[in-house]
Formats: sequence, C-alpha cells, structure tokens
Amino acid sequence: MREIGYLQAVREAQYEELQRDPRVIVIGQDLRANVYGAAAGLLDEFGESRIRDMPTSETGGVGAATGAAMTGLRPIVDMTIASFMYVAFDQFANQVAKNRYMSGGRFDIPIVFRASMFYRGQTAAQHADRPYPLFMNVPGLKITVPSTPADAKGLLKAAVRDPDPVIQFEDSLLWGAKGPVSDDPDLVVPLGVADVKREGSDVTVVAIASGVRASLDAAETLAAEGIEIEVIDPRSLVPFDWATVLASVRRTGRLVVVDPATRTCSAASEIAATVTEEAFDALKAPIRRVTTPDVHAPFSPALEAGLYPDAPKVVAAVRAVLGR
Amino acid sequence: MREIGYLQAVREAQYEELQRDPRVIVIGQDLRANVYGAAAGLLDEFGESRIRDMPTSETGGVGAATGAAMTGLRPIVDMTIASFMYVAFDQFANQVAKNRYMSGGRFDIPIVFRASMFYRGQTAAQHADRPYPLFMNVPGLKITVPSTPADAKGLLKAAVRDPDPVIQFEDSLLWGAKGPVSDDPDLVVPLGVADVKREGSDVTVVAIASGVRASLDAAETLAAEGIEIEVIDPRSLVPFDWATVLASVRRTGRLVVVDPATRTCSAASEIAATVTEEAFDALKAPIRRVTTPDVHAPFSPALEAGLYPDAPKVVAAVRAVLGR
Amino acid sequence: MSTLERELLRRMWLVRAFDEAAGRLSGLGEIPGVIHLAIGHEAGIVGACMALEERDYVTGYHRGHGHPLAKGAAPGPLMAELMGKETGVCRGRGGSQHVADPSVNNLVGTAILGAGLPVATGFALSAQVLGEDRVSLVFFGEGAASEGAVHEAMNLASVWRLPVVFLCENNGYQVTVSAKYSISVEDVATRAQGYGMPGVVVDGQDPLAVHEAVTAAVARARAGAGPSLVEAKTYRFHEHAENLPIPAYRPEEEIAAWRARDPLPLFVERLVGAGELTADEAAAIEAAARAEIDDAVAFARESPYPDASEVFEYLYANPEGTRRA
Amino acid sequence: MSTLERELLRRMWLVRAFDEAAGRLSGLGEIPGVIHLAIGHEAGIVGACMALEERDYVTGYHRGHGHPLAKGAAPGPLMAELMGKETGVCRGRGGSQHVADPSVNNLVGTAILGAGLPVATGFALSAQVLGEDRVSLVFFGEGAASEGAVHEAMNLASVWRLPVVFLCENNGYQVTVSAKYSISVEDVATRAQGYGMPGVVVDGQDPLAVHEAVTAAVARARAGAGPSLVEAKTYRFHEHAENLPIPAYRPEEEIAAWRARDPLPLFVERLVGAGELTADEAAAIEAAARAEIDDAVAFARESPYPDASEVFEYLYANPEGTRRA
Ligand SMILES: Cc1ncc(C[n+]2csc(CCOP(=O)(O)OP(=O)(O)O)c2C)c(N)n1
Ligand SMILES: Cc1ncc(C[n+]2csc(CCOP(=O)(O)OP(=O)(O)O)c2C)c(N)n1
Ligand SMILES: [Mg+2]
Ligand SMILES: [Mg+2]
Repeated sequence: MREIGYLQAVREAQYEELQRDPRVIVIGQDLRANVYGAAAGLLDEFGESRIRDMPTSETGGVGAATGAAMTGLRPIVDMTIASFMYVAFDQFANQVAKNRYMSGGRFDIPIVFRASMFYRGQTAAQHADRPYPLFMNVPGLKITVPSTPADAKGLLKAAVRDPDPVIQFEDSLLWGAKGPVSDDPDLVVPLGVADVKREGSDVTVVAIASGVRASLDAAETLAAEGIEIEVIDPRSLVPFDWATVLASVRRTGRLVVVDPATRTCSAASEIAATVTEEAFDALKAPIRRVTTPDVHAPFSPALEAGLYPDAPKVVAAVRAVLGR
Repeated sequence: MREIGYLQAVREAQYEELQRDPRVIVIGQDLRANVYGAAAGLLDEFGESRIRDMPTSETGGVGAATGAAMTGLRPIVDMTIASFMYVAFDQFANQVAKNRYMSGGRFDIPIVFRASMFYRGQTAAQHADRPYPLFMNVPGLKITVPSTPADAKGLLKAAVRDPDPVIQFEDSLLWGAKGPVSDDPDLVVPLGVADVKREGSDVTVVAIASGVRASLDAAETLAAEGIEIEVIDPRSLVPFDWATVLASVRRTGRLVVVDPATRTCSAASEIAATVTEEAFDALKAPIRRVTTPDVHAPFSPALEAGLYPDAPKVVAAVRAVLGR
Repeated sequence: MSTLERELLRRMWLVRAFDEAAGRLSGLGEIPGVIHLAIGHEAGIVGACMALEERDYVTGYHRGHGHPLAKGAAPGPLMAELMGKETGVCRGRGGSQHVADPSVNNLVGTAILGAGLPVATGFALSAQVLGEDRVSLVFFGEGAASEGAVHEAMNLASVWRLPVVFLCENNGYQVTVSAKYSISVEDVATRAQGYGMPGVVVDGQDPLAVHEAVTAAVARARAGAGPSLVEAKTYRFHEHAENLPIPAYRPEEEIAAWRARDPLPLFVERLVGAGELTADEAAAIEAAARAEIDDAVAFARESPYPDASEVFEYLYANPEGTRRA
Repeated sequence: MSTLERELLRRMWLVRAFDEAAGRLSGLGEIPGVIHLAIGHEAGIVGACMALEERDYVTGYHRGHGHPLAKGAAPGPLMAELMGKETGVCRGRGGSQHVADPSVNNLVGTAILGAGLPVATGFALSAQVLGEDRVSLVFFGEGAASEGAVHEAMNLASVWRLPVVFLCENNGYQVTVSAKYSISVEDVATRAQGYGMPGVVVDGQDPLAVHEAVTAAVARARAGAGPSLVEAKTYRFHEHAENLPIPAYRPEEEIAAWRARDPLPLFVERLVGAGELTADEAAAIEAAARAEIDDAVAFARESPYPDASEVFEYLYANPEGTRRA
C-alpha cells in the first residue's frame, strides 16, 4: 500500500467525505492558504460556500457549526491548535455536548472538530496543551486520538459519518512519519475499537497518541531483554474499547498507561481506575502511569525536552511493574 | 460553638477578609441584592469600589480580576453557578493558570473564585455541572470543595490569603445544614489537609463535597451491621493530602471513593489511580468509585432523583469491597 | 380587524395566559426548578415571531416559554415539558430553562446568556449553504448583550451575510442589575454599526411596531443582504424568576409607569378605539386563549413522567460503546 | 529636533533592529519555536508607548517584541528570553509568544487572540481601586478584534470607567485572511461607539500621529473619563511568522505601496526635510540602536539555559502539597 503522511491522510479524509456528501462543509482558519496543512486544494474543488475561513471567533464558529449540524449540514471544524478550544469551551460543554440531550433527542448533531496538539516544539504554554481529558469529563462528546496516518484518515471518516459530535485530537509529534493508507473511499476505522499495535504477553501497555510511538520504541528495547509488551492503542477515548484492554490485562496481569496529557484526572487515570475496578484480581503489580507531570509546557528547550512520555520512561515503567 | 449555615459562613469569611485587608475586593453578580446569599451587607460596609456587580461578561470579569490580582489586589470573584465558568474557560486555563509560570514567577496571582454546584434541583443540564475535574487537569490552579460551614469559611479565608489562584466549589446540597463555625477571624483551614470526618478500620471512604454527607449517613447504616468505615474529606483537591488517604488505605486495605462529578476522568478516577499506584500491596479488594454516571443532569425529577451518589449507593459499594 | 392583528392579539394572550398558569403551578410546586416569566414582554415576542414564515427558525433564551408559543407551538407539550413529563417538547429532559419546540423550528433553548446566538447563526448558515429560503431569528436580553458570544455571532453573521435577525428584549435589568451598570450605551442597537448592519430601536410594548421592524429585517435577510439587529424596549412585570425572594431594586414609579403600558390592554384599547374590534370580541379572544391554556395544563398534569431507566437516552444518537453507568 | 522626536526615532530603530536580529537568529535555529515580527508596525508601537509614563502598564500580543522595547525595556533580557535562557525576562519560561518585561510594567504577554484585553483591563481596575494614577494600554490586532474577549473587556472598561487605552494594530490580515473576511466594517474604531467611548483611526506609519492620538486617550483615562480605542492602520512587511512557508495571498501592488511607506525612512525623511535632523545624525541614531541590539544578542548568546530540574518552579508561588511529578 502507498505510504502518505499524517496531515495528507487527514486531507484525504476531508476530500473524500466532501466529495461523498454535499452536506459536509469545512470551517477553519487559513484554509485557502492551507497554513495548517490538511486543506490543500479543497477551496478550489468545493468552493467558498463549503470551505470557509472564519474570523478568529472560536465561540461564534463552534456555535454556528453546531447550529448548522442541527439543521442538515455535517461540518468539519478545524480548531487548529487544541489550546484555542478553551476560548469556545462553553459551546463545547454547554451546547455541543448538551443540546441533543436537553431536547430529548429531537435532532442529531453530526459535527467533527479537529484540533492539533502542538507540543515539544517550543510553542510554550498557550499552544502546547493536550486537553482531551477535560473533554472526556463532559458527557455527550466522542473523542479520537489517531496515532498513525491510516487511523487519522479512517477515524476522521468515521467521525464525519457519525451522528454525534466527535473531536479528533491530532498529535503534531506524529505529523512527520509516513505510513500505509488505503485509498478506498469507503474504508473507515470505527470508533470504539482499539488496535493492538504489537502483541506481547508480559505487560499490557495502553498508549495514547504519541505515546504509541514511544511504546513501540520501548518494545524494541525491552524485547532485547526478553520482555514482550503488548501495545494497545485505544484510538478513541470515548467510546473506549474496554473489552480489549481488560482482556489483555487479564492475560498479562500488568499494566502501564502512556499518556502525553498532564497527569491529574488524565485518560491514564481513568484507564488505571477502571482496570483496577474491573480486573483487580488479575493484577500482579501496581498499574503505572507514564504521563506529563502537572506543569505547563515551558518555552525553553532546556526545560521542555524531558517533560513528556518517551521510550526510556516507558521502558522504566515496564521494568518497574515487572519488579526489575 | 454557635451554629451557622454554609452560605452564612462564606459571607463571614468574605466579610472578615474584606475587613482585614483593604486589597481584598469582591466581584460578582447581584451582590447589592445578595441574590446568591453570601453578600449580605457587604456593599453598604465596603462600598462600590470594592464590591462590584459585573456585566454578564465572565471572560471579561475573570480576566480583569486576574489582572487586578497581578497588580496588587486580592479579588474574590463570585462565578455564581459553576456551569458558567465554561464561558470564561480560556481565561482560567490559559491566563489564570499560566500567567505566573509563563512570566518566570515575576508576580503572584492571589485570586479566589467561588462557584456553586447547583444540582438535584431540576435546574437541568446547563446549571447543574460539577466541573472540578476539568480544572484539576489544568496545572496552576488550586481547588477546594468544602463540605461543612466551618470548612467553607476556613478554606475560603485560606484561599484569600494564598498567593495562588484558588477555585472554591460550593455544593448547593450542603447549603441547608447548619454547623459549628468559629468566629475567630484568624482561624483558617489550610489547603492540602484532609479531615477525617469519621474514623473506622474496615474500609476507607474518600468523599467529596455532598459525598461526605452521603458517606456519613452510610456509615450509620453500616455501623449497625458492624462495619466501620473511615470517612476522609480531602477538602482540597489541589493540593491533595495523599499522605492521609494512603495511610488510611494501608490500614483498611479497602477503598471507596464518593464523588458527585461525572465518572470519566473524575477526581474519583485520580484517587483510585494514585492509590493503586502507591498502595497496591495494601489493597485487599478492587477500589470502587461511587460517582454520577456520564450523563447530563436531566430536568425531570423522575430522571434526576436517582442520579447522584447517595447513602444507599455508598453502602452498596462498601459491602461490595468487603465481598458481602 | 385584520387577520394579522387578531392573530397578534390571540398569541399575546396565549403567551400571557401560559406564563400566568406556569407561575401558579410553580407556586404550587407542580412545576419544579426555576422558571422565568415573560409577562410584560408579549408584544415583542409575538410581534417578532409573526414576521416569520413557518419554515423560519426561532431561538429563545431562559425567559423562553413565549418564543415557541409565538411561533405557533401547541401549549400542551410545552406545559408538559415544564412539569418534566415524557410528553413534553423535550421529553422532560430540558424543562423551562431549555424549552424549545422543534415542530415549529424552535430547536433548542439555552440558559447560558448569549450562547444561543452563535447556534442560531448556524441555522442561518445551513440555510445559506443548502440554498434554503429560511431566516433565523434569535432573542436575547440586554444583560446577555455583554457576553462575548453575542459579539462573535453578530460579526460572523455580518461577514458571511447570513439571514439572521438578532432581537434584543431590553427590559432594563439583568436580574437586579440595571442596564446602566451592565452596558455602557443607552441602546444595544447602537452596536449594530460596529458590524455594518442595521440596528433599530422599537417600542417593545407595541406588537405592530415590532412586527414592522422585524418584517423589514426578515426581508433584508431573505434578500441575501445579511443580518439586522432589532431592539425592543420592554419591561418584565414579575420578578426575575418565580419564587425568588429579592429585596426591591426597581423604583416604584418605574414599575407603575411600565405597568400602565401593559401590552395587552394597550393593544386591546388601541384596536377597540380604532373601531377594529369590539370589547366583546376582545374578551372572547382572551377567553379562548385562557381555555386553551387550561387544556394544556390538564394535558400536562395527566401526562406520565419519563421512566428513570431511560436517563441515558438521547445523550448520543449512536451510543454504541459509550458508558451507561 | 525635540527630545520626543529623537526618542521616537531611537526606539523605532531599536524595535526594527531587534526584530531583524530575531529574524536572523530564528533562521539560524538559535531562536527556537515560532516568532512573529513587527517590522512595519514600529511607528504605532513606539508612538503609543511614548505617550505613557513609566508607571503605566503596557500589554502586547503575539507580535510582541516591540511593546516592551517601546516602553523602555533593555533588549538583552528580551533577546535572552527568545533564546530560552535563564537570564530572559521570563527566565526562559515564556519565549517570544509570551514575552513581557515586568521591569517596565509590561507584565505578561498572551498568544491567545484577544485574551490580553480583559487582563489589561484588570491592571486599570487595580489602579482605580488603589487610587493609583496609572493607565493601562493594551495592543491587539484587527484579527483579534473578532474575539468575544475584546467585546467584554471594552464594555467592562466603559461601564467601570477604567483608565484603559485599547490600541488596535490593524495590518489588514489575520495570518492570510484579509480583514475583509474577518470583520464586517472598514474600521475597528467604529465599534467604540457601541461602548460609548471615543474611537479614532490614525496613520500607523506616522509615530507623531499615533503619539498625539494616544496622548489624548491617556489624558482622558487619567482624568477618570474612562477608556478609548485608537486604531493604527499599518502593515507587516514580513510573513505572519518567520520560517512559515505560505503561498502568496497579498497583492504585489499592495505590498509595494506599503513598503513605500516604511515608517523608518518616512520619519527620517520628514525630520531631515524639516531641518530637524541631519542625515548624519539619523544614521548615528540607527547605528547606536543596532549596536545596542548586537550587544543584546551577545548577552543572550552567552547566557545559560535554565536548569531542567527547575521545570516546576514558578507554577505556584506556594507549591506546598502540589504534585511535582
Ligand atoms: C453565562 C451566564 N451567566 C450568568 C447567568 C445567570 N443569569 C441568568 S438570567 C440572568 C440575567 C439576564 O439578563 P438579561 O439577558 O437582560 O435577560 P432577562 O432575564 O432580563 O430577560 C443571569 C445573570 C447565566 N444564565 N448565564
Ligand atoms: C484564540 C486564538 N485563535 C487563533 C490563534 C492563531 N493565530 C495566531 S496569530 C493569528 C492572526 C492574528 O491576526 P491579528 O490579530 O490581526 O494580529 P497580526 O498577527 O496580524 O498582528 C491567529 C489566527 C490564536 N493565537 N489564538
Ligand atoms: Mg434584561
Ligand atoms: Mg492583523
């Protein structure tokens, strides 16, 4: 299969869904100039009515896209940097997530938001957050965190076709790598289905976004020591494929969770809590979380470099749960 | 000691701190008319410059109070209903929480936000959230959740004197009850110190906000069965008194966490994850979380009544971790 | 009397009678939670909605029972919603603060000040993209005008020339806070200039004046010329919310002066004075409206509550794999 | 030449030379991350800041190296900040996007569009409450003008009559999006009317025009008459950010026309033309500024990086009990 990059895969998903369904529109920033890399050619192909640059009015734009989704469109909204979502947080938490429930299901809200997590690049505190845990605490949203080009494309296509609001968090640390991506326009990656990126029997490692790459790198180091880890990428955090994770932990008896978000109330915390609740008897060792500590992204490379989960930290955590 | 109500205790804290320190100001809504119950007489006593009703501009008001805190004032901001904080979420997550860090500590931000959680009163989805888990995921904020009038007063006073931003979440289910409250203006309840509300040796119950009352009620029922639970109220969620909780779990070997917030990525999840990490060997049974399920507050009393943690649910969880 | 005037009067009575009944039922505890009555605002609400076609969208706010009624909603399911019944327009999930009746293109209610404006702007966006001839009318208070969401929606609607009518019900107060302390100009409508759209102030106690202004705004929207802002000066005759004990904050004379301009007797007197209606006809219209509301109350009372087991319904359209505990 | 004019010119050259150096260092990889240069904006930035007293506050935005410099900051610690050094104004924690120098009452920089306006409004609030004679000046772009935070801050400042000067650097673009598509009026200043405050448009390439307008706004603020909005029409000569490859989106003729109005030669020619300055004097001012920036670069280069073990420092003033892992 041909290999393409992450943002190219996202662009393909957008292109194919725009072509498939005239109700799909894209709202974002600098789409015409394709500053954020996933919109090349869309404006020329689909026109100004469907491909819209918006004023920097995140509350206005998110709300308008939501209203449009309630009345027949299927918008994809490019929030660009995830840290800008806070500006529109009321629309996310009080409108996008609640409108359907409050109405007793009188309409659907088929809308997709894309947000890039732009850390480890000296963008500093206001551009580098990985805020999916906040959104996981809000019922009514669905959340994807693709770690490969194929998942970025397939999950985005599934999200566009989903009747509910989906936020796709795209990890900029993954933009560089290429991977095999199908060009079958009908192929989607369903939400709620984890992907076992590597099989192993000693320790289960659940890894999110760039944590997947760190874990796969760690797996190589560990394999050389005779330790086989199973790397599971949940791919969507809501819904979450508990069955796959629990089955793996029941086999290995050990769990490490790798999550680039800040530690407290993170996805890693949720996974650890749920596994403790559901598979306690199978656990042979404490669950370890490899997360970013509770601090903002500092600007200086001297401070930022060692902050996030990486392969050595995963290796250390795996050794720890094995008591080595 | 005299007994007073929760909001009266909050009012006293505000009154005493306003009197003690001329840099303290109060910004809120309908303060003159005391619609939200904790501002009686403040305007008459301290005047329009220090007691300010603001336009319904949460972003503007939070930002302005933050700027004022950076330049010599110590504002208390009444956000009224916690669900309205979303409107100002960027100011909380990108300014309040980050400004000091991004400046390399060139100034402090001594500011307090009060927010009431107004659920189980048919206020429906947009007024009933208990959003402290969202804020816990944002480094740089401190968070209190008083469960008694005395804690409401003492924590608020400590918060006003703290050099960092503190958000106090006030649980409306607790407004009705009276409790003993000191009238010593120098008494504060320090952040980061849990309160063991009841001692017990069989199961540790960490309970948040209205969960404390539910747990103390459950303790009575359970005591009649010969089960002694230890009820720990952390009182502040950031900083968190891990030492007290871990010591208790090491004694009892069993933990139930009672948290009125929605389940996924909740404070309960964090507590369960951390205890699993730190006291795994002491655990004799899976940790159970008693939370609100992942759904919005429905309007109809028929739907809302059974949604939140209550004594029977705590009793059931305690029995479950004891295998009964 | 023209059909328009008769219908304006009839709907104004419906809105008035509905809110009077809701107030009573709230006092009796039959309506739980907090309710905000629009008594005093009827002329603005009805005058504006009657300028719309059935296919047009209307979006209300927390003082929001009148908006769907004025758009033609049946009162029974609205009242059932306020009581939290399964037959309610939102199946009991929304309640007074979020009441909306999609059957009259009143999709959702919001209790977050200003937050409805972006969403309503989106209804106009879909109309524009899909080439549908629909206008989106959204109501908000002068207190809400201080919210950033209002600014963003107005700018966005203007830049994209969307068919939106922004209707401000300026009743002079944000709960107890006078508009003097919440906005820095006399008229919210002044702000329209900052978006390059028309902004007009009308007497919110005069349904014909409001109707005329909104008709012009709707025509402009339909013609593809973009949004408008209409500000109706009005007053609420009740407290901010029912059963909310608040010390007095509005001058007695102010209250009296506005009560003397109660839009219902005012409109009736004007029509009777102009010989367009007899006092008997007016009374009959009122009586019919009150009877319709009585029926609505009976319907709501008789309706069942939702089943507690269905608390997770409607959170997701496709709940597969999501948590239900 | 008056002292004012000499100082305006000197600071404009400092701002220009600083950003030229920063651009070079960014290209060399010595400044990490993303930087936004204000080359082209100098007259507005310096003209505005020179209307302030030392005790007044100034708040910039993402295109923000010039704001502290114009307020009198030393260039060395600013350049060190851009390189992420411990000697930086923010000890290397902030970087270009959040650069600010508290020693000149430039407390914090924000990269979130519009978010600085409420905070800067708060600086004026503390001045008012504490009875200090200080004005708060805050800069923002015309793109940021579409953010709700801007509306809320302007309304709040007006209602509370706070000593704020809102200064819009309108360079016609929000990254690649023309102001035609982001705001619905020609002048952001039009919006001042909606807050009952003065709003004026000035030539942002003319430091004296900006200085005069801001001086009037500052005087008004000091007199307790509340905020003002000043809009400086300008242009950025570089791309939105350095090293950001973007296809062309600005017409060649537009770029050429604005380049012909480069504020530095423009001001020099005017002063020389009026006989207030000789060409030699002008060259000496430029040379001195460039030398000062060279020194700043040397200082920054020689400075140490922060120690990685101090990554948790400054998150809390009182970190007791908080997590550090
Ligand atoms: C974002 C937000 N802030 C505060 C509130 C609390 N609140 C409810 S109604 C109200 C007053 C609104 O005044 P206005 O917009 O003029 O409408 P009115 O009630 O006068 O009709 C307030 C402050 C809210 N619902 N939402
Ligand atoms: C809330 C928010 N949305 C989007 C961005 C991304 N962004 C950074 S600069 C910029 C353009 C800003 O334009 P303007 O305010 O006119 O300032 P200029 O760059 O032209 O000086 C954008 C969209 C941001 N930083 N913050
Ligand atoms: Mg009002
Ligand atoms: Mg610009």
